[in-house]
Amino acid sequence: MPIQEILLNIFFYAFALVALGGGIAVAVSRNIVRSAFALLAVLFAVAAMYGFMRADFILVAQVLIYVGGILVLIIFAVMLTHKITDVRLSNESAPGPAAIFACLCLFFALAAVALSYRWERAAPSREATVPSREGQPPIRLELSMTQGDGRTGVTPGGTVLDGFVRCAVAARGQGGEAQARFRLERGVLKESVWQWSEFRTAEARFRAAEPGTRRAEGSFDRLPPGPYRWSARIEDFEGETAWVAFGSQGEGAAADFVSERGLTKSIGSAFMGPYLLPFELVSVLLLAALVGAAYLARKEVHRQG
Amino acid sequence: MFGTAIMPVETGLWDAVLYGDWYVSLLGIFIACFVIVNFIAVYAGVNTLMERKIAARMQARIGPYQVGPHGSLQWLADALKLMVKEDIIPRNADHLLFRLAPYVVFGGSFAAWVALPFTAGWSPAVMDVGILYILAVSSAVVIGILMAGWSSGSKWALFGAMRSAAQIVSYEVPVGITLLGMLLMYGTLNMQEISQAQETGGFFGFLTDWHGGIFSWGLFRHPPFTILAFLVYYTAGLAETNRTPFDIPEAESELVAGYHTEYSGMRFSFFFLAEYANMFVVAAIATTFFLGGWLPPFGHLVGRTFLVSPLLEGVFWFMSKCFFLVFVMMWLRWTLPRYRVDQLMDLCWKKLTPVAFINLMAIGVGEFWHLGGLMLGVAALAALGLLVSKEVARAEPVIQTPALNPKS
Amino acid sequence: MTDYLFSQRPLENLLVLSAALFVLGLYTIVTRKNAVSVLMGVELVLNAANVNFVAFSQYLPGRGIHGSMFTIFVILLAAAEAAVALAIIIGIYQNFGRVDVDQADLMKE
Amino acid sequence: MYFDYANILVYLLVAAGFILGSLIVGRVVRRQRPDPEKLATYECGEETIGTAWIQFNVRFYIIALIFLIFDVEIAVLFPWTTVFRQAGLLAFIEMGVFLAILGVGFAYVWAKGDLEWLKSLGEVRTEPSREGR
Repeated sequence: MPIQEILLNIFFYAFALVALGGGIAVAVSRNIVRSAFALLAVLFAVAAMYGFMRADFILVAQVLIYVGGILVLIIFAVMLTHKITDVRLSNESAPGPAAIFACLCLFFALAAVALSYRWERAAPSREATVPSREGQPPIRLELSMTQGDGRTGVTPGGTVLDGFVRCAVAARGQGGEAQARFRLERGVLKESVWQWSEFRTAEARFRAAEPGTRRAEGSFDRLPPGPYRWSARIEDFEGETAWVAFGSQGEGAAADFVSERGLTKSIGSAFMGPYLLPFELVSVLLLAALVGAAYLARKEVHRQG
Repeated sequence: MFGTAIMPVETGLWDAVLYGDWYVSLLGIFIACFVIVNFIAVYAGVNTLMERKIAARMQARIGPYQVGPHGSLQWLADALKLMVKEDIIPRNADHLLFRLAPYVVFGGSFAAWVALPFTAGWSPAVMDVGILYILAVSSAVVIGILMAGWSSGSKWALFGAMRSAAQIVSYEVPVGITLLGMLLMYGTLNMQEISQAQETGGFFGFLTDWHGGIFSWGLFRHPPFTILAFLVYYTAGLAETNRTPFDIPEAESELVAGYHTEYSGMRFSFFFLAEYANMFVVAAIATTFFLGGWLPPFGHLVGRTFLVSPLLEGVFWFMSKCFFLVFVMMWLRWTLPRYRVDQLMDLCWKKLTPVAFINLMAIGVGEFWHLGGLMLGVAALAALGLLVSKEVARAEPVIQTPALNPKS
Repeated sequence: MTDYLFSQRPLENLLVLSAALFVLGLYTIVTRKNAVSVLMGVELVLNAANVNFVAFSQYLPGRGIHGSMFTIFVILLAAAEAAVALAIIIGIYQNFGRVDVDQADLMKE
Repeated sequence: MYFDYANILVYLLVAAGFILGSLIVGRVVRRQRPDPEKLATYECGEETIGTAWIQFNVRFYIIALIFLIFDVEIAVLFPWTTVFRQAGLLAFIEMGVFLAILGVGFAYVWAKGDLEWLKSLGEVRTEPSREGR
């Protein structure tokens, strides 16, 4: 395994340990303020997990709202709901063996489900048939693409999160030495029409996976944000096939994938698009929470006086 | 020394770590990081000297004079003194949290430095959520302060911490709303791109390709509103760093020293360092959003290579602007008297926040419809002029009486 | 086993972690008497759910950013929930002098 | 993208190492003269009465509450600013509605006096020991 993978794994386990340790401290600490500060560790570790998952906006939202807002509110509430006589700010709990047992059972059930289910990983691929040279049967090509980490597929029209995409072409019924050539086109909006121009090309030799099917993989990295289309063709000593595109072709055709750094823009567009109504409802909810909570808290000020 | 970490604005280098010479990149990170930690320490030390010298100057004193020529090495002596001071953890303290708190406070203010755009194309970390990240990690400081205050087991510390937390979170609201308004013009959260965006443009968005130098900076894009936004941001930022005139949490005459009353020696000095680091972060955000970041003030009128390399030139301009804003903070400390708590909250919620809201709306209108923004700007200028002239006409010498209610 | 420990399977690892967080939160909710602690348990549970949402969104192909959007809405709702719940807890405290959840039934009288 | 996160992580580790290192150096360099008086809580020479963990006034909570609501609002408005130009009129109107609804909330708490820090001034005067309660 490459050292980078090991580093990522170490990173994951370190923060998983922080999260679990913090969670245990929240659950069993006898001192409520210590519980609250243990929650800080959990929230930060979960934020680090979002970083691990490349969800940058969620990372900062987690830190900004949970750590900077909710946790401060919780600590304030702790300070507000304890008497002068509670020397250690005790935090009683009633741990029965039944509770521990039930929770352990639940954990093992959840973990078993998560580990045993075969999560779908590969992206849906697109099949195409191209005419080959005279006298030969047509070649069937299968095109697919994955994120830079090589583990997560990208669907047509999907998003590549860190400017690194791998395109793959698999050819069936093709013999002999061959190589694939990938062509990436970048879209630029000119007078509200997408203009496509060649951006980069890559080559890859076919690796013989099994008799009859061969696979070649080309990778493109450091892609600036924007929409892209890619196409591939197969070249061998005797000639070459036509370009085969992954998505639909034509002047106004949609992009195969969009390169983005981070989630912020996608989230912004989603707020303007499919999540318009929930977004506005959130403002109503916040209004209700503000008015309601201020009302409840204010009552106490008057009673105190 | 930053060679490995220099990258073009539009691409990341993460794949160098994952797929390339990762150890070279890691080494680069460590070196850059080491440099910045030391820079913060030295910067804070020099800042203390600067602050004492400015204070002395304003009070017609000499200030530190014994160590080094004109006292210029006083900060080293101070650092040594802090190092050898006894480290006391009070009997009543919660030992674990008491030891952890400096890490949280210092880490929170230090982590914000990672996203600052020091020069064209070089930040320690070029992040797509740059400014939001800075706001987020800075809010960890609040938790650290509460931790310090509570774990000290002292009433002074706890009062100071609660006040400090209430003040910092309150002033985060005008800061956030103001920055939102500015972001409407830049359309990105990336600190590098924000700086870059101020190279061209100006005048209510009419002039998109104009290299206006200082007039292309965020400060003069939508004149009365962006300037107001700068004032709101700077005031609120000052309050977030708990500096005078907003130093209620550590008001010496009321609360001894606020949340770090019980801390001593080296452990105390980290709160101190964090405060200075925070001042710099506030100044750096103001520089990036309003003063053009690392851009020189005269646009393309003067060639951009009077310093050895364009990268160093960027560092020079960025640092000059930041240090100027930090200097103004010190200046204000010895000029303005302290606010009362109720005045403080009043200023935040009833003045800065509504103004920030109006700014946000006005800049939004201006970016969406340039002519409308211009008309709004003229109207606002007229209203301001009217207000000022009325105030001047009404003004009569008033002898300010000291506050009668020192409570709260 | 090593397949999972040093793995190419971040999704499974994250799911197990979030299951652990969920169970810890549940345990906190069930056993704590103090209402503020119960709220902390709720936050743990919400965080566990958020990790799941984002993991599915990022590691399963073709799901777009809907999982991430859900996470954002959960965080927003958590903020509103915490504000109101803590206001209620403070109200209970002012009335009864304690914030134990098993004493909140005094409100019946 | 991982690069930048790795960067932040390294910076945090070096910062923690910096603190730890200087504390250790300090421990080696300095002299220790333990004294029970030094360990007492600092209260200007007075004997400490009661513990420090006392209960606070609810207005701290109200301020934090209003802050939280606005913090959430600011956090969701940030992605809006990045697409403001492309989305055009729709984004503008949507945000106008969003801000107007929250403006109502702000006006409400203002009108009801929740933004006043000294609303219980009279009470504070009658009970001098209430500072901070």
